[in-house]
Amino acid sequence: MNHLLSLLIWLPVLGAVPVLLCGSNRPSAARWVALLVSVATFAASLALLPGYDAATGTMQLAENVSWIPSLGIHYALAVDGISVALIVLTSFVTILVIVGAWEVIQVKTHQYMAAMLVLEGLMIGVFCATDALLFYVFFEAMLIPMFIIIGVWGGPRRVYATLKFFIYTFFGSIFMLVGLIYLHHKTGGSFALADMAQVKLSMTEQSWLFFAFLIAFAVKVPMVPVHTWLPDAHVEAPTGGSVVLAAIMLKIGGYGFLRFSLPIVPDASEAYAWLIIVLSLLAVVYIGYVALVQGDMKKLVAYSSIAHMGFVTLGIFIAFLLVRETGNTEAARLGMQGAMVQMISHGFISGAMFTCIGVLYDRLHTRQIKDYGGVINVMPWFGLFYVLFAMANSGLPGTSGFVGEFMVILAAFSANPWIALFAAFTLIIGAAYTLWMVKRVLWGDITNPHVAEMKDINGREIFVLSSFAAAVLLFGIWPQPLVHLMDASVARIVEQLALTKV
Amino acid sequence: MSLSLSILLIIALAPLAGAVLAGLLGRVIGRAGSHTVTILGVGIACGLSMYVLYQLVWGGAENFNQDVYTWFEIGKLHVSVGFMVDRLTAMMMVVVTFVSLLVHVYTIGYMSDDPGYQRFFSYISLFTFSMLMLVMSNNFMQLFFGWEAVGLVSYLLIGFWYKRPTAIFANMKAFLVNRVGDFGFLLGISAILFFLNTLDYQTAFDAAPTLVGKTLQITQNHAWDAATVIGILLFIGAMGKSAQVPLHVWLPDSMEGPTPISALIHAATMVTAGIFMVARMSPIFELTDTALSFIMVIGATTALFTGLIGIVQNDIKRVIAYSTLSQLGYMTVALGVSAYSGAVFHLMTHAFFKALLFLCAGSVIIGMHHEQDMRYMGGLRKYMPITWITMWIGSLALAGTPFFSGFYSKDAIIEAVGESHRWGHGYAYFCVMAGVFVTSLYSFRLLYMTFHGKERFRVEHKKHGHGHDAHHDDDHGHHTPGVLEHAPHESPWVVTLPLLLLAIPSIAIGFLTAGPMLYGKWFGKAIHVNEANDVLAELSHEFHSAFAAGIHGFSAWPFWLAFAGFAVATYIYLFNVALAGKIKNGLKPIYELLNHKYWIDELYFAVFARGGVALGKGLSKVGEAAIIDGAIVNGSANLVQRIAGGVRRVQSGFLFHYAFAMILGLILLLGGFWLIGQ
Amino acid sequence: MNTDLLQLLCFYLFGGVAVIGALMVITLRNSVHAVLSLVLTFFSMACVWLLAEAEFLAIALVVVYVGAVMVLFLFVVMMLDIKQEVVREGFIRYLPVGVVVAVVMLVEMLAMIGVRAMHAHTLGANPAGASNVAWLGKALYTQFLLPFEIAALILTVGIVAAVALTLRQRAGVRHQTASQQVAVRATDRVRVVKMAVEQPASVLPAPVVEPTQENAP
Amino acid sequence: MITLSHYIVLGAILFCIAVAGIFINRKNVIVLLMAIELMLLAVNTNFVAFSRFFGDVGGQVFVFFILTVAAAESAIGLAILVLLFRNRSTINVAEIDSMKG
Amino acid sequence: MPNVNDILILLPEIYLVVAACVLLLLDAFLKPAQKGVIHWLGIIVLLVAAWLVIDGQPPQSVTAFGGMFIRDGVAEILKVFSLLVTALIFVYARPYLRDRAIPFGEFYTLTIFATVGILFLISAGSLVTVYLGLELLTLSSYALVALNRDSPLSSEAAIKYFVLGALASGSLLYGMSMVYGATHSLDLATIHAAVGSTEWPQLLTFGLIFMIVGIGFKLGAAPFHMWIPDVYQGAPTSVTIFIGSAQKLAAFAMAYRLLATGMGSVGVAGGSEVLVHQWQLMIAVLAVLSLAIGNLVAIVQTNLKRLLAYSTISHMGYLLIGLVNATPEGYSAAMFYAISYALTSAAAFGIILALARAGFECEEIDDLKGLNQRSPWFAFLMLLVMFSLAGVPPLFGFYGKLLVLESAINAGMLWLAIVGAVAAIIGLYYYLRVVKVMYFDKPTEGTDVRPQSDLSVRWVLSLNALALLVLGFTWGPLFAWCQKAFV
Repeated sequence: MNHLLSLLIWLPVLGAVPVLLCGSNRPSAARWVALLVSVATFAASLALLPGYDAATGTMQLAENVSWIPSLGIHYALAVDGISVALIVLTSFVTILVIVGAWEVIQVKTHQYMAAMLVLEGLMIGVFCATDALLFYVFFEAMLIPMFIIIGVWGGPRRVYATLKFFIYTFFGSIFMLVGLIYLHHKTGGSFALADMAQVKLSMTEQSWLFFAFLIAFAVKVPMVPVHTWLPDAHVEAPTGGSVVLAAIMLKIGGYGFLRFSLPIVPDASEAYAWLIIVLSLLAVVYIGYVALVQGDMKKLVAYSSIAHMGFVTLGIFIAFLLVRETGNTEAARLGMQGAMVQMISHGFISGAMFTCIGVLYDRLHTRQIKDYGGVINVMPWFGLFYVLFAMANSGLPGTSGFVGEFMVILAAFSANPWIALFAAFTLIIGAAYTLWMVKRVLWGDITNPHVAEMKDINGREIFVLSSFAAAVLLFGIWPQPLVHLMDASVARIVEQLALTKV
Repeated sequence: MSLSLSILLIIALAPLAGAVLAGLLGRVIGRAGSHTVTILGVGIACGLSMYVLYQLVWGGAENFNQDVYTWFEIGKLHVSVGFMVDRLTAMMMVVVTFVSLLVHVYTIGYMSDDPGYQRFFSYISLFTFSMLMLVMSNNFMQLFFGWEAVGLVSYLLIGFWYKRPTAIFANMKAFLVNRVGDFGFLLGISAILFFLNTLDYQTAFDAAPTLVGKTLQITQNHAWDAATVIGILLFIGAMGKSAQVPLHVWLPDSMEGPTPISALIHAATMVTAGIFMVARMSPIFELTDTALSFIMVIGATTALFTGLIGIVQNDIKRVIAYSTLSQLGYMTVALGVSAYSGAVFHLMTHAFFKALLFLCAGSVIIGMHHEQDMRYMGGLRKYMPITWITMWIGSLALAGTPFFSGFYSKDAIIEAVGESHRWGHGYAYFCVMAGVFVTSLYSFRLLYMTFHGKERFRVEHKKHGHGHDAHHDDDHGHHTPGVLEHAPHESPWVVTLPLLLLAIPSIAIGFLTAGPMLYGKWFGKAIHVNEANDVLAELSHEFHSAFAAGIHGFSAWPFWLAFAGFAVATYIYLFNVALAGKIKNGLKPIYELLNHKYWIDELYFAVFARGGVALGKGLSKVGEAAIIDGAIVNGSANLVQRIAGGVRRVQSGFLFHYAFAMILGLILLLGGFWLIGQ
Repeated sequence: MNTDLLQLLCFYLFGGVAVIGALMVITLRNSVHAVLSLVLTFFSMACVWLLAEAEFLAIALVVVYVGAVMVLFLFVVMMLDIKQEVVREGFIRYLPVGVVVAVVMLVEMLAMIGVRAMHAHTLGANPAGASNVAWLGKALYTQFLLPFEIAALILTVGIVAAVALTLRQRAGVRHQTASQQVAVRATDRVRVVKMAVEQPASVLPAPVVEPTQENAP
Repeated sequence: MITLSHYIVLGAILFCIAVAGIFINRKNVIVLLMAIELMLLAVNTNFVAFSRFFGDVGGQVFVFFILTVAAAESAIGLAILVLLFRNRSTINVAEIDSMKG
Repeated sequence: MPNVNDILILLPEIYLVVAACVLLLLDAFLKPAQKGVIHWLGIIVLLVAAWLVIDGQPPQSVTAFGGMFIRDGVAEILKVFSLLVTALIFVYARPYLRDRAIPFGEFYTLTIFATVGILFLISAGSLVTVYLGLELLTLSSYALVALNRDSPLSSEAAIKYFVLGALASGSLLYGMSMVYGATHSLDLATIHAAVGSTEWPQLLTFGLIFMIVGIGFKLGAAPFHMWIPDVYQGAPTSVTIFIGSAQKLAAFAMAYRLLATGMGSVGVAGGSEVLVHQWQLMIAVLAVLSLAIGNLVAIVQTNLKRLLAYSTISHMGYLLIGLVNATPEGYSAAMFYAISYALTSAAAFGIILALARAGFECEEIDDLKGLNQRSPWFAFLMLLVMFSLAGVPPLFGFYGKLLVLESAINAGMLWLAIVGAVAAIIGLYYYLRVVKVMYFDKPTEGTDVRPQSDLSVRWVLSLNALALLVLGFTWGPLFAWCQKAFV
């Protein structure tokens, strides 16, 4: 049996122990150990790529150990293409977060690094778990390190933000737990996702289960109107926290829809697809306008994350309209693939955006847009990256930000031109809020004397930003490797959509 | 004989390599290094493009259509990056690389004292790459990539002098307005995928006839013709990029960028991408009269009404900018009457003479030490003879003087409109005819105000116009507005050489190519016109030779309209300068209307910019803060707190209350089960 | 006179007295009176039990409760100096509530008990036979041996607890601790302090407060 | 003729009086203790009656134990009472509310 | 008639009683300086008793003294954990007792007597043994609560506990008398056999309601919970921890014996279906009220002990959800919950004890401010405890919730599961507040909260709290054990 997935989960989690043992007196040791662990994890995650056969799209590299036999709970791990992509994203971003925090986190460095590593392991666990309860355990456990990260190293309103974050998310997931237990009951004592996908459910059951899942994942994604934790959490979180939050944690919501809502309650998902679609479009348009007027850069990017994640949910759920109403599986695959690509790409872009803001914050200790202006004059290299990521954020072709949105809009048109119309509105509003921010921060003459004293990015920051940039450009210019990785898996999911359970 | 992929790759990538080198290593390789690598890159591209054109036209090469690599593949949908090169493409490649090359050379002189020298070269090379990707694409995805990439570079270049508030406002405006067009464009691509299941040009064009009869269900009982929907959506993209009314507002503002950019991007190449695109999509547009009518009306409106604004402008670059708008309108009209070849032909001629005009204007600006207001010029002809002459050439071409290149293209368009029977053709015909007069009027006004008459640059003026093409960090920063400390001078050779090189095609290209390109089915299959719509074929019966056409031109209406414009301009701006002021005062409302560009900018700003921000603030305050966070999130938390506070008071600390609670519980249980038992 | 009727009369008499006594317990102003009322109630109930031929328990009730527990109560009442006026405040105000609740509860209880069905059960032959004590005693030492032992344990706990709680070391009272006395050293008692021959009056140091038992924290 | 119901009703009445005594009493704690004794008396009466009427010895034995426990309970209760009085100089129920909420 | 075999079955209890008496005597004769030995002896006594319980466990359920005493799987598990938890308490309590001059010997002996009461209650096979075991436990507890003799709060708590406890036990007895009247028996097994054929089913319901008051009181379920906050706060923390952990196991046992053994379960032959439904309904009502009141009022607490008291109430609500199921599955879930709660709350109070020192009680939430800076390890332990209480996986507390929710859903009471879920959200808030104070707030000037330096406390406490994490992964065997007990 292959234990690669277990290794990926537990290596960082257990790696946190030596980091903690470094203690507060030896921060640089903690940094190096943490970096070592994260690099090792990344290397291990790269081993997934040759190990995973992308042609079939099945769940592979499975590990299955009975955990609680009497309840049918298994320590069951397996990955398909989507998971692999997300896992690699996770381990990649974690390295950058650790490097990014190198000099920035000066207090309790060891705790910060350890929390990040634990978080990484748990997030990878979420992407691997094929047992619903195991998934839930990882899903919830993840909150603890994040809670600490925001609360300890966050900004002035960190306590409010982190409590809001935790309670919001918990609020969502607890209903999912009830739903999972109900399914456990229905399957006759199995928590395996595969079994849950098989079990017959009446429409009423599906409906409430759908909403149970919806709350859990909608909060995580986040979808309007349960999104307000995100701007607060982002604003108050330290840079690394924001990066992880935006780059990976939000993806878990979309991933959850894919793993739970679609296969387990397909008929209810179809029946309520319109709701999700409306909410997704609302995320694009409504949130776009809200983002436009934010004075805080992080808040702005946080709102833009919500808007971008709207494409993820949109892509996933228009697939229902396409498959069930028009039988257009090709377009459904396109839409869902678009959602997946959007998840990965948003991981890079939002991570990069938050890193950029972190770079500015480290120098001027403010995130207010009005405090900046003319940054390009003193930080030209930074400006290069900032513009690149801003463009990626507004979906410029050639950057990965374009690919997913492009696919989703294409597919949405096939479902209903009106959906595509509202979705495509992001081209305008997305560019508007991003570029307006760029204009006020980067361009112009220096008005704040403190800006004039800012130093351009150092080698460490260049490393982090150029890593992000490489990823953003690579998948913008050539998304095929990514698409190929996930394509067969997406096709399988789309096939499942057609099967009714009633 | 066929074209090889490697040549095309070199064409596309050589400018990119130059851009990357100059951009990332600019400091290392220095100024000279930067302009050398970029010029080398573009030069290679230009030379090879010419070779490609030669092969296609004379070498007997077949059209090229091949994928380079798979962009993504999902099920049956295969999206690639690839090249499609036929005569249309090849012509565009030559125009793009040639103008670009000249602009590169010109820039050496124009930007010589700018600290962003390397950056600038990097940008324009990047632009060349983007534009080549756009025109060479063999599929819609790549087209959109190039489409947006040129938009990005345009954004960067308009805001090149990023310290200037007007520049960074203009670049954002340009990007956003373009995005509005792209919005439609992307939906158009979506529609193509929906109806034709492909993003590949050739496949799509082959399948285009199947669109006939297909409809798109828009509402419950409303269905639109598929081709019309596609056509209009795609054209919305073209409206953005080619600055058609009402999305034209960004182009005049884009003059905030350095002048070479105005020549290259905002006159010769990028803004014509929309025209190219529609011509490229002719197999689809040919299926829909409705969309073509729409295109024609929009184009006609643009042609006339933006030209009118040009008359009242004082900034030398803005006049040319409005002229560009107007000419783009002409091209669009040509598209609207199915005279795609005419549009593309005008695109080409326009590229040369408009680039020439802009570069001349740039030369003037250099000579005037970065003064752009024509009211402070006059009489420059003796200081800047080469610029003066070449600008005259450009203006004559623009005005449509027979035998000049502009004549052939514009005349063909006007006549094609006359031949057309499409809905709205009357309006279009009026507009293009009137436009001829207007064009001539503002062209010669510009010439007279700049090069002739009194020398006004030595007079101290109290007020000073905006729109200085001042350099980022120039040494002229201290000069008093309107007063030149040094006399104007002719520009260096790197500036004048491109002028001369552009003057040649401005004069001759029309004469040489009008026959085959316009009437000779030169483009072959690249442009598809239904026989019923083929107005140029109608005209071709009357066309015998370019020379004959030129002679015939003198007796046609357009020439006399243009001459009228010339006469009026000459009278007012050369002989009776005071009259201009009188007319201005006499026709105050009209002047104001034109001077404020029909208040469209103000309207947009109020509705979209202010309105958007106000809407955002409102949503932010009401939706986010008050309703979701305030009422629902914190509200429920507060509610819980309040209930908790209430319940807490039951725990009074008194023993008898505790006992009472227990007994109450007992009594209620008893009562409940008693009732259940009954 | 019919014995049944006599029994019934006795029952009503003793029962009535017990109820009245009980009411007095919870209403009387004076605690001593309340205790005495409780004694009355116990006596009456003992009689009622006797009517049910539970002789041993009736006696035990009188002996244990009246003889021991109630005396204990009286002791405590006497021992604690309680102000009678204060403790009666507000009594009348809450009485109606109490009466209502009690009556409601009683009605519910009686309704659920099903008094009518129980009416059918009349006193039959005494299962204990002649000796109630033997009957009980035998059960106690055979069938109920374990509970009996536990009850013993409970009494032990009662003793331990009562002692543990009420035993106290008064703060003011000095008592000998032999081990401390033996372990004492001279230096703890006497300290020889070197002082200057003359001391300026102005720089008198503040008196050092030695820690004592009273002011120790 | 004395029936079972007589005893049970009597027990119920005593129980209710005891219960009422506990919560309407806002005077001293001793009365509370006495009310508890009353309550136990009611229970005992029930047991005695059931035991007698159904001829099962268990009920009466149970009463025996209840009496025993009640004695121990009183002892502890009174000890606590004494302690309370020592600490607070009052046994007024209405004054003992330093912990609440 | 009792015989030797009966004695053997009771061996752990007998041993414990003897040991308690020995300790009592020892205490009387030891000099103050030597009394520390009682502490170690007490721990050893308890551990030996636990060993005796496991070692002498008969393969099948057996009874002694004519059914008065049951020794079955349930008894084994509950006894082992009560003894272990009590041993933990002894470890944690020592420095606290020492610093406050609380009578040392009395604390240990009374606690052991109370533990004996717990053991009897757990094994009770008859209404008499239930009652006597309960009284042995509660009488000792009354005394323990009042043990801090000079504290007004302590005696106030004791008097409240006493009066309400007596009221509850009076009610329980009244209910028992009615059940006795309806079934003519005190033996739980016999009662179970008779409830189906009684001539007065309504009398049974009536008696059941009164017994529920007693059960609810012991568990601390609303609305019979009023004593909990005051007693938790007023009692010496070393006693609170006992009431808050080991006694919950006893309360569960009492509920299980009276309701399941006595009144019957779903799908078990004999018994009365109507009656089972009735007690299920009553328990469900209590569960909902407990969840609501416990969680709501906990939000507004500022005192840590009070907060934990309200948290107990809500946890008892979850435990009751498990009971509602009225099947072996539900019982095992509830028992698992009780065990997990006992372990977690022992650790929670243990930390409070460890942070207290002479003259300082560390029971306000604000006292924990900035604990992460002063003692990261203890802050981490408290974090584990709080998240376990809140039911956040992968900590132990989560699985208890999982199981009880599962049993509610299996019983077809989805609504109850949803109530449980909503309550968990509200509950989360106040646990997070504690974590927040420890990790995010700056320490208050002037206070210096540092953990006890006592090594045994540190180690055992660390083990206890880390067990919550470790058991989060390895709870399977424990749960299997619980399940086996009810088969």
